[in-house]
Amino acid sequence: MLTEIPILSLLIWVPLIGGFLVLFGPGDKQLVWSQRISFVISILIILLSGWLVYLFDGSSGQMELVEFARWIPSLNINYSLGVDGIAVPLIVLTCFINLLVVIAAIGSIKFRRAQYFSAALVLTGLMNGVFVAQDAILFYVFWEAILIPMFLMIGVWGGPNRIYATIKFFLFTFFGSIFMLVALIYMGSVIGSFNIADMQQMPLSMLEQTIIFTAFVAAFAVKIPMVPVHTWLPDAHVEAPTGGSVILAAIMLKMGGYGFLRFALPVTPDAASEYAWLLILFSLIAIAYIGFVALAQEDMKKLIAYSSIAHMGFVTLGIFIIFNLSSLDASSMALQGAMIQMISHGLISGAMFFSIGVLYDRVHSRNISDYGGVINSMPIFGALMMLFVLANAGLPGTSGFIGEFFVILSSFQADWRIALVAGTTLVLGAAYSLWLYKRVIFGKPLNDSIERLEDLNMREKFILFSLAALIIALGIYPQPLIEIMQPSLETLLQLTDTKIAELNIEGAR
Amino acid sequence: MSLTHYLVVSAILFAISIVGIVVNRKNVITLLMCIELMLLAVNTNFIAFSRYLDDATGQIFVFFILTVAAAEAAIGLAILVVLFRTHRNIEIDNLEELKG
Amino acid sequence: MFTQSLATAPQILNSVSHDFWPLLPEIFLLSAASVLLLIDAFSTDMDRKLSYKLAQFILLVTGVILLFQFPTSQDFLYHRHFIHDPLSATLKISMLVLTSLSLMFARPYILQRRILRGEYYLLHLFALLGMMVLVSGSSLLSLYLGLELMSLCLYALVAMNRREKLSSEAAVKYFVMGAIASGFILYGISFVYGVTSQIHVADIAAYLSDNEANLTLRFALVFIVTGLAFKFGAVPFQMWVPDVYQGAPTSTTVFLASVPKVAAFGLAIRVLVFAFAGAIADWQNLLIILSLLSMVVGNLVAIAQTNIKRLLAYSAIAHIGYFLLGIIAGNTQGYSASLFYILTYAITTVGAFGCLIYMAKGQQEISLIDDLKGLGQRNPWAGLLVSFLFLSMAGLPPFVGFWAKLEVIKAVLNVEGLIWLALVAAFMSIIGLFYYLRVVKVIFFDKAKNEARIRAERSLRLGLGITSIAVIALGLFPTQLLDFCQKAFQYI
Amino acid sequence: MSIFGQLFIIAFAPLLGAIIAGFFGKRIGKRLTHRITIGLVAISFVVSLKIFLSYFYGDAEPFNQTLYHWASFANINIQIGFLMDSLAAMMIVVVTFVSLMVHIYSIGYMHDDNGYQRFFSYISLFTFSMLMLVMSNNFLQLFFGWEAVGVVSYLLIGFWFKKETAIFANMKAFLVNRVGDFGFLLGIGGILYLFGTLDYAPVFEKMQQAKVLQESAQGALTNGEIFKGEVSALAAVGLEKSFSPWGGIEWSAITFICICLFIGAMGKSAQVPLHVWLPDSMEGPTPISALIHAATMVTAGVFMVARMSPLFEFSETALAMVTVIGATTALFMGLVGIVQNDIKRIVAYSTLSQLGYMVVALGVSAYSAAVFHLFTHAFFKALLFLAAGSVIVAMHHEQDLRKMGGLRKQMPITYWTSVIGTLALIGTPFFAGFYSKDAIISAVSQADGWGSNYAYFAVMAGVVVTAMYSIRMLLLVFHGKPRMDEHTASHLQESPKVITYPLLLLAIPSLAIGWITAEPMLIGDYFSDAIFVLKEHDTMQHLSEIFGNAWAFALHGFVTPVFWLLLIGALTAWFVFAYKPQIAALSAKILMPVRKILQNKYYFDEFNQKVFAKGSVGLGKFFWRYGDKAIIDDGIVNGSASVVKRIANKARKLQTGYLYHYALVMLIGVVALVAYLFIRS
Amino acid sequence: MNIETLVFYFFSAITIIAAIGVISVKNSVQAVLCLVLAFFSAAALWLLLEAEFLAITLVLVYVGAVMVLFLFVVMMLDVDFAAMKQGFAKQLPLGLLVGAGLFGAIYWVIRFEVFGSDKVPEPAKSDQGYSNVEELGRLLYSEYFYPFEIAGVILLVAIIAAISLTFRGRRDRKGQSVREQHQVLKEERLKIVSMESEKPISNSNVNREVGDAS
Repeated sequence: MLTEIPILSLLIWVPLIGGFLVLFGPGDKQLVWSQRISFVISILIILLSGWLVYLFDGSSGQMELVEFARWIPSLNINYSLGVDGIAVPLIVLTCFINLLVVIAAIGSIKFRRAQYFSAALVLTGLMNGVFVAQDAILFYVFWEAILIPMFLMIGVWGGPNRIYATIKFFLFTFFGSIFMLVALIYMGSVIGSFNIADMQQMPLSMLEQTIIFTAFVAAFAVKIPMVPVHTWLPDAHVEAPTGGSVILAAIMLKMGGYGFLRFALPVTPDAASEYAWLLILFSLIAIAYIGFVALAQEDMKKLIAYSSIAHMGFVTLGIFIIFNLSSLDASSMALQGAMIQMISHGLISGAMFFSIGVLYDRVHSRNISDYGGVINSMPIFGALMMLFVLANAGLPGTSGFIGEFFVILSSFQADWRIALVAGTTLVLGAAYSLWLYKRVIFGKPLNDSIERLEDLNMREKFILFSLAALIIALGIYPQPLIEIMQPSLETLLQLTDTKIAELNIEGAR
Repeated sequence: MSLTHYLVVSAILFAISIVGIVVNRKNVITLLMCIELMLLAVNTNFIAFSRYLDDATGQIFVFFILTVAAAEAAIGLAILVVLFRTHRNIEIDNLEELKG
Repeated sequence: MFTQSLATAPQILNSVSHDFWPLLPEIFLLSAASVLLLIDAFSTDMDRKLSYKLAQFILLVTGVILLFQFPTSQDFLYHRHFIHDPLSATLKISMLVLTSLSLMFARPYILQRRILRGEYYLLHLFALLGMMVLVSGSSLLSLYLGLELMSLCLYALVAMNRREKLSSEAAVKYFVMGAIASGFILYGISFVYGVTSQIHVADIAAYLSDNEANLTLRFALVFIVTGLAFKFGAVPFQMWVPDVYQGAPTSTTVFLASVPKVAAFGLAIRVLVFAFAGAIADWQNLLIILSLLSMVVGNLVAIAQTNIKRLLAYSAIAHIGYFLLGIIAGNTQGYSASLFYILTYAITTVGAFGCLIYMAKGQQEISLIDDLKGLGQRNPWAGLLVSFLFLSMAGLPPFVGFWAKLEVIKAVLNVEGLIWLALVAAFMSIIGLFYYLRVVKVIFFDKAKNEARIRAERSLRLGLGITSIAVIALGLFPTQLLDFCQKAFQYI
Repeated sequence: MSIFGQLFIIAFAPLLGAIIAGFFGKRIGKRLTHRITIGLVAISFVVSLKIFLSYFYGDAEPFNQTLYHWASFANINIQIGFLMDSLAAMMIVVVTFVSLMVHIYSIGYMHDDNGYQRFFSYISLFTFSMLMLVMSNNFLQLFFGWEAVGVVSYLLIGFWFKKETAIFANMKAFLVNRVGDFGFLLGIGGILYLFGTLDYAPVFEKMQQAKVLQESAQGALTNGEIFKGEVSALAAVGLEKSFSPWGGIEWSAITFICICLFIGAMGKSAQVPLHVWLPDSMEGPTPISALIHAATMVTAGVFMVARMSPLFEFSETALAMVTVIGATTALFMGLVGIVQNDIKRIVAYSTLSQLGYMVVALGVSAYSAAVFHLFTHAFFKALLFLAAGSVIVAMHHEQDLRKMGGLRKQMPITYWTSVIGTLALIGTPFFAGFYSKDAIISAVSQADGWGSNYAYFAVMAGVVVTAMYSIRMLLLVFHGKPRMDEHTASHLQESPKVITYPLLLLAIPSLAIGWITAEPMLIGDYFSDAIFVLKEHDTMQHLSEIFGNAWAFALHGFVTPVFWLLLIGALTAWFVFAYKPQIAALSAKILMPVRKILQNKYYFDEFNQKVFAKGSVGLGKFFWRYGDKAIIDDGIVNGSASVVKRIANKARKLQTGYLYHYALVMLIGVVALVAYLFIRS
Repeated sequence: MNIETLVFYFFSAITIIAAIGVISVKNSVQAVLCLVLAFFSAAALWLLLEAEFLAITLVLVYVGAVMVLFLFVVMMLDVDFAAMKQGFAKQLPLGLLVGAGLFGAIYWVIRFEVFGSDKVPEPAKSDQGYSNVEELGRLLYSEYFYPFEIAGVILLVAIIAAISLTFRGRRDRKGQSVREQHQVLKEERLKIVSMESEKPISNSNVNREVGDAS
């Protein structure tokens, strides 16, 4: 009986409606009301996501828990939801991060707090929507709608240069996705359906594929973000409030990777394989070039933002390297690597941004040079931050390692030189992470105020410890996650392969 | 006389009215008159066609155009009066506060 | 002389027995407006509260009548000067609703200014009547008359704020340009008549189905399209738009920017589709140029604006570019997409201009974008709703503007060889987004100069609420409106 | 208890200790903390010893079992598990024993430190990591342990995080190690590429097949068979893949993998040029210098190469590289040791040099000699470090040799244990170091691979150098006149028991372990289940011919040139530094340029600092400023925005406000449309 | 050349010359008179085309009413025509160019090959008993009753609009509106104007705000 309940819809609509409920607090008690409501809803959706994992079978690699309702019959656009092994972990991550963001906001957001909660919850609902939508237009609606609360979040609660940052963020992402919209509409009007599964089965000529693939790349590459369309990210991250940065880094970037897997590979596999070299090239540039750029940063958030770009380079590398791989093993490993990298980066970058938020709340500066010797007054924080920094540098035993490991290993199967360049992250990642740590945490206390910093409070401890636990747990035992994803990834690979094969047969004819 | 003769006359009138609108920087009244000229050209066209097609519709159309033109002139002049009251002149060159 | 017409005269006279039921909305509107004119003339109430209420009531009744006689077929009536079909009814209902909304915004606005109250409402009603005639005109004559009726009222409405310099300047510009445009249309019509000897759209269509569109006819078409483009405000016939939008009293702008666009759509369909379906390739090409230029110029110049009304005006020009995409597609799907676009745009733009009235304090008007500063702070809900309007214009989901854009892009993608136009449209919407975002930015992120909460009339709040909630509601559930728009074209 | 259970205890007992100490240390207090951690490490040691003995005497079979599946999908199955064989058994006993000693020693050494509990947590964690490394049965876990020890080393070097030099050194250590790991990871990638698995067993099995083929081929070679060397044998088992890094150069996959793996080993085992972190790592507390930077972690590279001997055996190129690098490290790092004045740094350079010896041994396929040297070295080098620590404590954290002298009277235990350690280090017959070092030298002398002549020279010269710096240190610290200030001198006393006991306990194996274990380990078949040598590489053959037994071998040691070299070195040191210190000053003047180079450690640090550190930050800044900011942001993004704005402002001017212009535009529009129509038709 | 041709050319020439006069004379009164002349001669042309009713209507309604209205307004507005700028000559080339282009385009579609007498022959002259007025009247009240009604509304609107725009009766005077008084804001009552102390208010100052706004 319980399985009858539309859990995917709940995952979208509970936070969305909750987000609006938060705003309707009774006048004088609005703050308390908003805190309570948003906390309750956050817990609720975590339970829902746990339940989702429970209900999810995942062995078939097909969409499960499918929901379907006619939405716009005249355009054949439907409210159609479903999850596979690729989406489930991302949803869980989203719900989890949401709770942390809400908790963190209680302490660090000083004004318009109800609205902030509202934005966070709405974002969560929309992001869940992106991951469960099985209709291309529904997907797009969620995809674009996300920009609005994020825009407000950065613009209202952001730093001094927030307006430039938020508009840049908005325009960049819109720039990418509008062309995707054209591509989706094109496909939808050719096959008369916007169902993603139908699009994946759709036969497309090479020219069409190339154009559509370009559109997809424009959308997803901006989101993920890939070099050279990455420059919105450092700005947005730097200016966003902690929660905004966390959501941005932990989940919104993943939407790009998710898009590649859901659309670019299965819909336009030939174009993808044709241009995979280009994307691999850009991924490698992201890894190496951005690694150096991160090294030069003086702003903590910017540094982490750049490191995010470099880490996302592994996601795109993992995704597009599969076209140079011949065996299922290697391709699975590459995709697993990409997916795990996404999840893990969600945790690690989230943790990093929370950590910086912790510092920022106390010192009100993001400049590395304003810190030094924090560990003297904040030992627990220092220890946790050490873990996050190391995880960021891809230390085995933390989740940050697995994705990079898999991607490097599988790209070695394609060409060892790719692995060579990708491997530079081992050095560069460690360099910028540890140098950051050295300058901020280690050393003698820089000044009196640093010496008097208070260590983590309960809220912060909860956030950082739970992230740390997940990072380590995933690093030590990723198999459960891998098991959830593997059938879906195999389905994806098959779909991609068969389509390539079909076109070749047609071409041969 | 062929139809073309009449059409050419009306075309010349039409062109003159257009030239008048484009080159005129004096006052708005001239503009209104140019518009009247333009309508005259149109009407001549209609009547010429009506005659050569042996069909009354054209003349009916002209009848209505004349009616509308009268109404238009009335409103145009009323606006002109309003303009004069606010600007104390009716120079076209002065109508440039709205731009960009 | 006139042997042909004389020969048919007895038959004509015999068929005079008409059913006036389809014309009832217009008849009612006209009579009621005339009655209102009388009542108004003898009213002593400075505020003309009664006139306003009666005007809204008239609209309501007209709407009810329209709903009752919603046609299920396509009939050419009254010697085929009038067409009674779902499209006309659809457009009329939409225009009624939009007019009613505009009046909600107009009332508080004119109350605070020395604008003649009663006549102001009356002119709205007459303009509406003109538009109703226009959208169900089925001969070039009735179309022309409807157009003129509408235009004359609009000229007057623009000039209604008689003390205002800008207002009269705008009126002169609007009038002169409008008169030139109708001169062009007439000149075009004269050639159409000269070539086909017909003025009924059906007859022209019949002529075109038998004959190739010759050069003269195409030439005439250019003139007619020019006139249409002028009414829409498509580039390069858009010059009046920003000036008039800015100079006109804001309440007039609300009306001017929304309802006539819908009517012009009706005109375009009647002329291009009903009459010139045979010359589709020709007007398609013309419209492609217009659409392209409108999107580019509208969006580009809007960026440079600091005046909010001008910004909206340029954005209107850009929107016309998108809107034309649907007509360019040249099929019912495209037309209904365009209809959907223009309806949703009209609703949105009513709200957007209405927000300026909402923000205005006494006689101080909102003119600069910066004047919107802190709306989100002073009244968060209003800020949010207004932002929705602007984001909807930018075509972002989940607002209705998204579906509009989706529809027209879909329509144009279905046309062979026009993918590039869809891509241009997509690209220009990025530029468009930039200035809409700037407005939202001002509303939400900038500090208010004056932190007082905004006091606003109930009708304003109502109007703003209706439009912005419609923008969301239609964004989430566009099906009904989409179907509504599609049904309008079921007999074409 | 099953072997698996025992292994489990060995590995996870220290982890438990680390967790307890780390999370609850503050709450349970210092005493309980060290008791728990020491207890747990002791348990681990005892079990290790049991297992070692079962291999040493009991001839136990290799044991390989999966703990859990870390990641398995498609046909890939990556697991966490334990492989126990003679090599691992030896390693765990070394690790747990030294670790235990260091734990105990730290009670005294770290007594007053604020981070007492943290320290114990770290060293227990280190023990765990190192055990995971050595007991791994697959490359993933190897890499995990590899990195984990690196991290703990990082944490421990920077243990005194207020000290700028310490936190610089630890970052340097980690980063340099990361360069090695980079190679290591590529090597693992190559393994997966070549073998399709990350487990040892299938890899070694395949190599075993290749070995059999190879050896049979050599038999067949005389009969004119087509097998030609290793490549054909590899081809026979399907491992003939090759890479072409650039141009026409082709590397066989095995060579590539071995080189990559060895780069990893270079990082961890501090081989030139990735050695730079080790001397700096002396910024950490001395016990960890003993544990990590002398006895265990730094030998991980040696261990790994020995473990991978089946692979290395099939790559002459890689072996040659190993030889040359090892030889260079052995000689040149030893030379630097001579001019150092910091007591810990001398030991550190000595460690570098000894690691070089081990690596040379690896390079000449004398894996057992290398591992045996690792084994003996662990004891005496840990002893030396701990002794140095004892001295440092006594000297109130003064590490400069020039301020010491004559300590033997006040610190007899430290002195005598140091003497034992030093004698073992320089390879005095009967001491532990003798057996291992002589075995290496003998193996190198037998080698005929590329670079082996150079290696032979280096190891022989290294003997002199080793003797020189060792004796010099011993003399300067414990003999001669005291050179410290009054205050220090008056407080000089022997260290407490928790410090001296470990010294004594370490002195015993330094003295005797070689004598006991040399025979089975060097010439016996102790390592036969783990180490794999091709017949033509069997450089240990000669040793087994001359070895006889441990006693005889030691006696034989007195008559080899090695011993004379050793004597020369020792006497020179005595003569120069103790008997006639003027000569030292004189020679310093004469050999100024050399000395300067040595004192600056061949300018490696300067080079790295300027080129790599500054260079990459500079490059980063350059990329950021010109790539991200100038080209992408200001150029493309903001540039296009401003172009659009400029166009917009221009276009805006077209709206002049004049009616006649409006009409004109409209008219032009009409004319243009008409013209367009005419042109089209 | 028959008389008809002569008449055509004569009146055509007058019409065109008068039209040119409309756009070129300086004085608006003269321009209106030129326009009247143009209408007269055009009416003559219409007579040639046998549109007697419309020709008469043009003279009666247009010349008699509309043009008089024009004159009336011209006089009433008391415009200082002498002061008006005369940019005529400067703009003329451009205007002529565009006008010529437009005319060229139009001529291309109406040229003799298209509408010449060989293509569209002149229909026979109508009979003696034919009444143009009757014919049009019949059509207007039958076939065109619907447009006719609308035309009526248009005239009504014109009346309303013209009156409400120009009307300056009592309603525009200051009466008391309680509502307005209640609504008045401080800003409306009190306007603080920052003025420079010496310079008289120049046009640019007044326009500044608008200039900024645009």
